[in-house]
Amino acid sequence: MATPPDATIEVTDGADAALAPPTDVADAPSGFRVSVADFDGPFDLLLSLITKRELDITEVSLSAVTDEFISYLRQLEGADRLDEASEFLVVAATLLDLKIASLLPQGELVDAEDVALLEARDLLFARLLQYRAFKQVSAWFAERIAAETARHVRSVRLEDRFRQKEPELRWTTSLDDFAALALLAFTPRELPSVGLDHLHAPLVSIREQAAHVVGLLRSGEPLTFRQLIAGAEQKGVVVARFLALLELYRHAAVSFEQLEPLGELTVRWSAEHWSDENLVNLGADYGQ
Amino acid sequence: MASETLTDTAAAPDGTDTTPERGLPDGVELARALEAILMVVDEPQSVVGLASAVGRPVKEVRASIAELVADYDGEPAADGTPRPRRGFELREVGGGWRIYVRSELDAVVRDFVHTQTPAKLSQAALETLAVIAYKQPISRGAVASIRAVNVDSVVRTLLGRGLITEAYTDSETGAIHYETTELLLTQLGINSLDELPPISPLLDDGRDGFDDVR
Amino acid sequence: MASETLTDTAAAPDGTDTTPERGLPDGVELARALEAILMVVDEPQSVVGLASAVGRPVKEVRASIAELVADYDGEPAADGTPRPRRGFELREVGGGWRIYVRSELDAVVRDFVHTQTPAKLSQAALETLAVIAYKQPISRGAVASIRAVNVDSVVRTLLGRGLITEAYTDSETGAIHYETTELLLTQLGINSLDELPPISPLLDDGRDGFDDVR
Repeated sequence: MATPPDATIEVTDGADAALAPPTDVADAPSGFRVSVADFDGPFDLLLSLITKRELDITEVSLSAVTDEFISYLRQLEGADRLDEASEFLVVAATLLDLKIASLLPQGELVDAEDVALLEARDLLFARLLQYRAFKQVSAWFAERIAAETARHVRSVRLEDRFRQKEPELRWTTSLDDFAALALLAFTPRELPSVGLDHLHAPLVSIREQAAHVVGLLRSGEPLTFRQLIAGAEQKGVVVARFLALLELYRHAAVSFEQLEPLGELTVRWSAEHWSDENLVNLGADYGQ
Repeated sequence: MASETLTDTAAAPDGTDTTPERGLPDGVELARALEAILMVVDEPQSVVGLASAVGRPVKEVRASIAELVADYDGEPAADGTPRPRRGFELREVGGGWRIYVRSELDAVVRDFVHTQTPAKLSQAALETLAVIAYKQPISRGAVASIRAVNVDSVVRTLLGRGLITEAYTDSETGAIHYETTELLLTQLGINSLDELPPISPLLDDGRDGFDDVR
Repeated sequence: MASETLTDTAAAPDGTDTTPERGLPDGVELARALEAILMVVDEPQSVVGLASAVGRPVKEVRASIAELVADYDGEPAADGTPRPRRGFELREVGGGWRIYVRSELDAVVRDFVHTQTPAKLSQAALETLAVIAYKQPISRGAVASIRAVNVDSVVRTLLGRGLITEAYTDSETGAIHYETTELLLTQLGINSLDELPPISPLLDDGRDGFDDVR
């Protein structure tokens, strides 16, 4: 495929960008504001400041941002705000990377290099900048698609006299194959997930980890996050278990208790009605 | 010169079209609006229908169509400007006007169609056909939403192949509903749709119109 | 005069087309054959494909297409003959040529065609699409790491809409790599990926997963 030529989007300053960002960061109509020790303003502005390196991300209390973000998510309703939420999620997930890194038990389980990598500030800047560039260029995609949707192309039924000149149809589908095709067509499309075992680090199913966590918590005794990840040998499993907890939290199946930032995280089973069928769709957002 | 507005420099029927035109954007020549419509419609269009679409008197539309016919046929314009005889023509068929390939060029187009059309149905076409077979009569939009892809061109192919046909048009929505034909039964080697193997929904996830799949 | 043969009285690019044409019936002007074919096509037609359909050199077909574009756009013919700016135009989109209603007339035509407008893509889908467009072929995991979120459901949407497709599966990791389709080009109204707006290398600090952004 062709390589797009280099360099015109000025990402370090949204106002000068060759492609205007979808919303001006200064007056983004977003309802979510971050208010922490060093910073008070819309979430997008936080991102913008970080990209300008005017604010050191490590000086922003991530737990405070996370708390605000989660409470903001709780208020979100309706499809209109889903986009907004997913946009926040992208940035929040990047910010959360560091929080997850600090949640990971220090010691033999975690590769020290990995933590160093996750903590590398510049890498975070790089990712935010990169994300920002794609976010900006996506506005161009939206505009072009909208403009092109309004166009009308000539696309008419072939005249009968030409129709008759088509090669005769070769039908090779048996009745059973036809029914199988119907079944295929009616089945919601799933992404193929073949060959994942070949991966150096096999993918971890959030759903499976959720099932594991549910099994541990359902008996009633609250457990700490540290206890929940005891015995997990791969970082991926730890992360998946953390995400599974967030998912369960979203379904109001668990509640969290953390007395101080970065303190021990206690998880309590809080589901009033729980059926294991709930697990089926769990992690669907992650395609697991 | 390439004028910015859609004025008809060579093909103005006469001087009458210089007044502002009702029902059309400013500066849009009636003939240009008509040829735009005729380029995208599938069915022959009556003069009356066209007239109401562009908000102009039937008489004017009729004159403009006659002028377009002459234009595409390569007759010189009223002012004597020569015009090419186009590869397409505007013909009145069954009480309506539609653009067709000029018959002298049939051979060229026939060869083109012959080499372009595969003898076998594509996977996409087969799946769309299967959806229609099991959920007929069904509109194109409903098929598209089940298949999660645009099926316009595939439906055209299936219509052309005689495997499906138009069952009826919903009087409220105007959506054409399609059903399968005897030809499909013949190809499948069955006598009636009842002989289609039952398919059970893999996932009864409450998707609209999914539970009534036979 | 209405000539019996399909000669191009007003719009002959120059005098060279008077020789008998290979691959076309006697007396059929190349431009007329091309416009006849363009009347029946369903997909964008590349110059190469058109050239093979009419049995003429690519270069000649390219010139003839350019002349048709100028013709429909209402530019005067080579000999100065004025031509109307047509209600339709010939556009190169998605890797080939097709007849479109001129954009000024989209509003006039809109009521006439009931095309089903697909639902708008979400911001998440647009961003994922942008990442794939610029970094193709790219695995889902690589997209996810740029967007810092899981993109599986969004990728599924894009696949379902036919905007991306599977390019290949890495034989070692088994990871499926995705690329964009011609349909994406069509929906963007561009003809090749080269027409995507350039995106800067941002901070070219050589960090993993970052230095290869183009």
